[in-house]
Amino acid sequence: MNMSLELLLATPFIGGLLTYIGGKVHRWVRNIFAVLFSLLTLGEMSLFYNTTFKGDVWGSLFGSKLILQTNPITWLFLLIVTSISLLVIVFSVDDMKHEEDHIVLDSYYMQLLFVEGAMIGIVLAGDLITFFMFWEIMSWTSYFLIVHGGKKSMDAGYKYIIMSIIGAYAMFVAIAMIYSKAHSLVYPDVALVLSQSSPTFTIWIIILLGVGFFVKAAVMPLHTWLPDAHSEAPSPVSPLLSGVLIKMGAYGLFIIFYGLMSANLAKNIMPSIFSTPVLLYIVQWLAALSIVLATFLAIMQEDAKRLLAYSSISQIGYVVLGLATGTSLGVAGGLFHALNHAIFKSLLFLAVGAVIYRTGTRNLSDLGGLVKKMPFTFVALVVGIIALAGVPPLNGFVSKWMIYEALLQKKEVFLLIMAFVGSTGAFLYVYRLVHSIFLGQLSQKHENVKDVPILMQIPMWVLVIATVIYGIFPGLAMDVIVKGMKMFGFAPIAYNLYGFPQGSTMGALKVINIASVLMISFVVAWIFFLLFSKSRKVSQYDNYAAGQVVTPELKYNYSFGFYMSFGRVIKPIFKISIERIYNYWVDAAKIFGDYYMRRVYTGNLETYNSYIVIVVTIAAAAVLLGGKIW
Amino acid sequence: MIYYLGSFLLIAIGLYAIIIKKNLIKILIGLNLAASGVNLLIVSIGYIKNGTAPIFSKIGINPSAMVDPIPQALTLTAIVIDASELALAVAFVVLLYRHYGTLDIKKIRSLKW
Amino acid sequence: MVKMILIAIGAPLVAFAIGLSFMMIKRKIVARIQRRYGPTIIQPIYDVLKLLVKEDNISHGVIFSLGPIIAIAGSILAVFFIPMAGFSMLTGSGDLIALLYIMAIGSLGMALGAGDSANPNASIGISRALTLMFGYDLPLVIIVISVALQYHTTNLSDIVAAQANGNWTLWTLPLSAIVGFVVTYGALGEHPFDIVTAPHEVATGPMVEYGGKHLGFLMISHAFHIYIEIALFVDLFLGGASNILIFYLKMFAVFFIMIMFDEVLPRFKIDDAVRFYWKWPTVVALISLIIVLVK
Amino acid sequence: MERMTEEQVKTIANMLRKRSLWMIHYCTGCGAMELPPTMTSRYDMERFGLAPYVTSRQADILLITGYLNVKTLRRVITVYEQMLDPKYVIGFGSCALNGGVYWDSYAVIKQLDRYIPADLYIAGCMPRPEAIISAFRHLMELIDSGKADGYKRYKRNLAYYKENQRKVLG
Amino acid sequence: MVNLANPILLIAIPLLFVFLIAFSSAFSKSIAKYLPIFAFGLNVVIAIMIIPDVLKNGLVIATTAGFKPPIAIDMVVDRLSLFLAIIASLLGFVVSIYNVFYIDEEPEEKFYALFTLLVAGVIWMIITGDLFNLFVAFEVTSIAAFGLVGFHRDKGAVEAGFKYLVMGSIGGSFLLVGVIMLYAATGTLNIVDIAQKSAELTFQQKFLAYALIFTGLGIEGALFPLNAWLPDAHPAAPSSVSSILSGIMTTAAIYAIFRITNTIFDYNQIYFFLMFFALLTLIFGEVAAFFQKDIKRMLAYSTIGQTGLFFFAFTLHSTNGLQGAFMQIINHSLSKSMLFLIVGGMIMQVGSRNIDDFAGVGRKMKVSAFFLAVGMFSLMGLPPFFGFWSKLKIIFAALQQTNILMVASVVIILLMSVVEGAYFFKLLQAMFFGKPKQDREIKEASLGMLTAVVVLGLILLFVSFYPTPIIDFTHQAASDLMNKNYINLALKLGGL
Repeated sequence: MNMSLELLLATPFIGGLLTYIGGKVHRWVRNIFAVLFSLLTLGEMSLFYNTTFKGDVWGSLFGSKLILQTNPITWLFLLIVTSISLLVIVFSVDDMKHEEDHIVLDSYYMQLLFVEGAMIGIVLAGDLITFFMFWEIMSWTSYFLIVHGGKKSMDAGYKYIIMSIIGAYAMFVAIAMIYSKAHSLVYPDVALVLSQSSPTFTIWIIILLGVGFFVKAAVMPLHTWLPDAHSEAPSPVSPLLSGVLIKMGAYGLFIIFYGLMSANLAKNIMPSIFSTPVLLYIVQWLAALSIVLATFLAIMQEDAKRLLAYSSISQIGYVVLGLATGTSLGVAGGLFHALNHAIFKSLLFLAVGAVIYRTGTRNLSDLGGLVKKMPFTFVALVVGIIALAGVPPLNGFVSKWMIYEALLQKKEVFLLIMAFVGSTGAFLYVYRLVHSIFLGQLSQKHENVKDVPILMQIPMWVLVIATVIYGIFPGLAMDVIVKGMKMFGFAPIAYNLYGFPQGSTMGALKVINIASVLMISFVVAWIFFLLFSKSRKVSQYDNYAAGQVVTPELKYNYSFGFYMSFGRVIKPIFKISIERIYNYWVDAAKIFGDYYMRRVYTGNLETYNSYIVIVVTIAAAAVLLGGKIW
Repeated sequence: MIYYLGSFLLIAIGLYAIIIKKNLIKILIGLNLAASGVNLLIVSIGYIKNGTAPIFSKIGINPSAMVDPIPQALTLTAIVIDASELALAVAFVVLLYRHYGTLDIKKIRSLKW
Repeated sequence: MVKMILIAIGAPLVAFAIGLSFMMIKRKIVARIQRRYGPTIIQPIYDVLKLLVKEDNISHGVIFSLGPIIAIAGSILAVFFIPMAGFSMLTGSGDLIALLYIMAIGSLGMALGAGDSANPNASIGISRALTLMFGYDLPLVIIVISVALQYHTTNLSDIVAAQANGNWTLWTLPLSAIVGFVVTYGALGEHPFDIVTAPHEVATGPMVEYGGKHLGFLMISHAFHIYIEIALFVDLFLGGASNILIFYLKMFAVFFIMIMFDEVLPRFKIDDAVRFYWKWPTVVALISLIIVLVK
Repeated sequence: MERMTEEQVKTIANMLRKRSLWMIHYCTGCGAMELPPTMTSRYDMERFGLAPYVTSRQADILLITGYLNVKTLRRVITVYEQMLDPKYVIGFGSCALNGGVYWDSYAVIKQLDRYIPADLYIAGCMPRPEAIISAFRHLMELIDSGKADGYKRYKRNLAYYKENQRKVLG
Repeated sequence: MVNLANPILLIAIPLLFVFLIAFSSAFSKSIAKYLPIFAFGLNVVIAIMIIPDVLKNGLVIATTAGFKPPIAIDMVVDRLSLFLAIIASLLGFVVSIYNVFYIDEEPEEKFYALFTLLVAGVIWMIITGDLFNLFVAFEVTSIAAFGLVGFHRDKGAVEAGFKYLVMGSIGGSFLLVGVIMLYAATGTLNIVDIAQKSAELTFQQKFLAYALIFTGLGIEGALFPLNAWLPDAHPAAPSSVSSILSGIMTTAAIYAIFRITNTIFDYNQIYFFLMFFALLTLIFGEVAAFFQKDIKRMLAYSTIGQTGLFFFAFTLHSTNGLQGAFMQIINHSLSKSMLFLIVGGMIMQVGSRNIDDFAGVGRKMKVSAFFLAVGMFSLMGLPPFFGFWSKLKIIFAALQQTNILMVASVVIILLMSVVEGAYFFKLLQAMFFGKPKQDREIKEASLGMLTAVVVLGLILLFVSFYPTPIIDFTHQAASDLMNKNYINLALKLGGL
């Protein structure tokens, strides 16, 4: 059993290599290998349900042990990683068929498995070096997944990798600082050292590590890579990025907040606001700002994947907001939302990917009316958006409910208001998505569109079912979460299979009631509806246009600038663009580097010679002055 | 002492030529002047006033009155190196003139930044 | 058990009846304000039934037909959440927070259906409806939070119970109550927030392609909607009621005052409506919230 | 639940229809000028359950208010066909009856009945509100007795109407 | 039986082959091609044979001409110089193979002679235990390098060669003056001996010499601002030569600074002073590299940056820092030489050095591009490549001294790593995902050139995935240097 953690970690990497080699044989060998190995990983992962290993040494470096560990929380994240990866790989088989270049596809599957492996490594890591190593591997392997040709994707990938590197190096400094103090980077040792070191040191560590995680989790001031990267990545990669990769940032935050420095410790070294340590409170505010601003941005998008990307920023805001509350309910809500967001956002990205696969465009105003052509995809997307908007009885609601209750209990009302507003805003953009793609007028070029092949449907169905199940039976996930959180010193929260009884919260939740009543009333209304005379189906061109005859040539559809009037309301907010600020500074740095730094190499030999003489003179002068110059 | 002064003067003149002069040939002259200065310096380190050649040809020569032989050996080596360098440099100058049609160092700066 | 089932069947019917009665009253009162005689009091019933028995119905697709059904289903679900004269079915199933979302199910369902009609007027109408919803949701959330904090629970029945003996939230948190009153206008799409269905601009907006039984269903769901919004206001601020008559009277009072204002107001442009909601009601609600926090 | 005969259902339905007549607010000509007084406080047609509605899907009555020129005819036909059964048409004023002052105009439809089935005509140029209300009352009676069957006629004689429409519209 | 594990052979064999090459051209031109391979093949074998001795004693001393040091010139090999010598020989060997397929310009035999001389000079510089010998080796290397830089004899090559020559000569003169001053003060040229005798010297006596030696070596070692020749010379030279120049020659000069500083001028304050040089070198190198359009020039600037990085690690003056520096040297030598070799092959195919023309090359030259990516990742310090371990070590070492200066330096280093990542990823992106220009048919590089690349690449991958021996070895080497085992052992083993 002890070896199996390493096996679990190694499986995707070995699988990736084998897949690549298999691609040389035949494309089906490659596809089957890819699916098999991700399935194998999922299987191995499922063995660890409810198990805990506290340290499985797999090597050592510079006198620090490298450790793999697992507990229910890591299991939760492993579940996200492995299951979504599997579904993505299954989805890719058909979706990536159009790519002619074999080697590109071979390496595509290899990279997919590598990213999966790297993320497993991050989650399993029991020390910071392992963590950081796999973190970096994840960054650059996912970079190759994002970039796939074309100017835009190259720019997006470039931005992604540069920001990832910056974030990673911020973590690096923190890790090195810890190492210089502790000489060991195993989590318990680090926690011990942090508990004994000065507050300033600890705060610096949190800030530096936090920057790294914020970049990956795309929390607001560091989010600018995400919309580009997620929208430009190939459609099967976007769910992996959005559903899983940014969750690694959330996992990292969880680890530093509650693994490396327990909440009590944080309270001791920092002043508290609303019984939250001030740093966590700031994190909460950043998360809340992410929620609101990203929601506003998502509302104004014209590109389906970009819209979803911004909504990812907003949803990850909920995860971080929940994680940073510090109460059992909030943290559990955050973790649960991480799982839920992985499920429904992957579902949405896959559905949009399916649409792109059939129509070749992701511009919302070019689409419309596809519900008649792609009903299955429509159902998947609708389930996804309902979950995303947090409407009961699907899973997004439960986790949001938990976060709201936690915030309400702590009386952090302003954050709660922002979270709520973001959620209402979600109605706007999710409706925009489903309306512009599936509802409205079917354009003539999409007359012959069919629903996607079965291999692409299967992942969507799995996710739809998961969305419903986790929505109605939140207890399934809470089993894992509560058990895991007990290890991190959280008080257990009362829950049952269907929700939360009154007592631990200010209210109570029983999703099955909502679901069943909704179902019953729906059926009753439907039967009532059927009692009356049957409706006759009319074509979309037989439509009210004040008596005007609608012809197919006329684009009789309202899709571009759907929320233009709302845009006028929030225009003042967009005058400040974080990206523009970054660009300004980068440009300034570039100009400085270009005109003031590299121009020392003038190409003029005399200048070069005088440099030499100057150095000699200064050095000699320094020596003759008795070394007083320094 | 005069040797030291002379050698440093030579080096200084050489460096001056290297830094200030525009003509490639003058720069080379400067280089060589500096090298000569260095050689003079080396030799003068081993120099002893009224010293003898460091050869034990005859018995009864006071070793302490001998000129230190090592600097001389060093000088020889250095001279060889300088000479080869100069030869190479002159070859470069010829080629440069062919390519650029000028010997002005200010104009030979196609590689920069 | 029998009682449970009776309630389950009865509550929506009662809610519908109340909502419909308000629709009737409204038309009459409006007519009187405009110095008209007005239709017969049961005119809305005629309208709904006439629509339901139309011989011919058109549909633009399954989703188009499902829209009104989801609207009604969502409304019925919401009815169960709101304590009606002392009893409520779904206490402890999510409470206020869930209710805020459940209230949106109906409009989302209708939005889906309207979107499927492939009519730009409908799309514009929905765009406005959702924008307006976003607008009034901010003050609504704030007042809901204030009330929840005031009584330290999100359970609506508990909130109602805490207001017993005339200790209404209206007296303790008058600012919130005012905001809640203003929010109800938006939630019901009354003047001045009726730009969503503005007939002369977007041809009744989302309902543009709906006729016959679909439209009848939408009218039914509107009746529910009126009930839900006003009942929520009554439960939150007027202490609910222990018997149905008092409940009805309280609701009637609220509704009556609403119509009185309603009919003399012009119409907001949609962005102005949002700006309005995010300005004064939000500020006032925040003040009220801070008062609760400080208390 | 007792089974009602089809006849009974029809009777009840007609009774309901009569009490709730929604007219489409579609003004083809100058006759529409007389509708505002009819609607507003002085005559208040809401008394009879009559209300103006916007779209063709919602309305029961189509008013051809005044002259109907060829261009408008196309729209009128679309609107009429989009309306849900049962639906009624009222010709409004002398222009709708026989062309009125435009009797020799090449661009005006002289006989509405050839293109869409009118249930009722109101004479006058223009008809006064009293006349309009009287016409509505009359239509209600027709509906009640099941005689307002323009929509059925249209279905039955679709070929005839289409032929006529095609001749004018080309 | 002659003991073959003699460090002198490391120099003697290549020097012998230089003559052989020069003469062989009289008979057959094609022999000259293959002679360097034999030379450095032998060298590698000998270097490997020395390993056990060095591991056993920590130091191997070889003397010439039958005298004992300090009178005689001696070659001193400890762990540090051994591994540098191995790398140098190895690179010489691999690049020689590459040369056979790469060089197609007359006069070939002269090229091979100079090339062999260059590597021989580098090895000489690494293993010599005598200051004047160091100067001679320095000059031998320089002259060979001047010639090789100008080898193409086109406009850029000549200009670069001339500039390099002038600056190199000045550097040589300064070095010589410095050496002579030390000699004048101590009367000996043996490094260990000087270290012994310099204890009683005054500060000025000692460090005036040091300033001159440092400047001289710094010119060759590409320390800012003495490195202006480098970005001209590396691109102008044939790629195989750039590979040696960048991979081991600058490193050898830096090694000399390490050695002299650590052995003779071991003052704490001096490291402080050097650190500024290191950081400036790092900053200016990386920043300038970011703006380059010429791929080789970019790599050349990147070399400056990397030099700054490991020189910084050296100036930390701790075992960990030194270990990091040595690891980074290994990383840099292997990766950067490999990069230059690959880029050389690519330039042959593309026909241009402009980065924009490299768009889409990665899809055509798959093996080359793969190893290019590996090398770049290693240089950037991305795991699981070797550069990650070395960067990890350097940062850990830097932050062991927790003062604000160190944190600032670490921030600078990491910022510059970001810049490095920026330009490397820009290139990689263009190469793998850019739209290729259609005007030229691009094929994979020839098999022989690939062999060289693959050998280096596999070595790099091997040390990446199995870094433990290197880590242990460098740790030993670093602690040797820190504990002055060089002097102690040399005294013990009769190095004097």
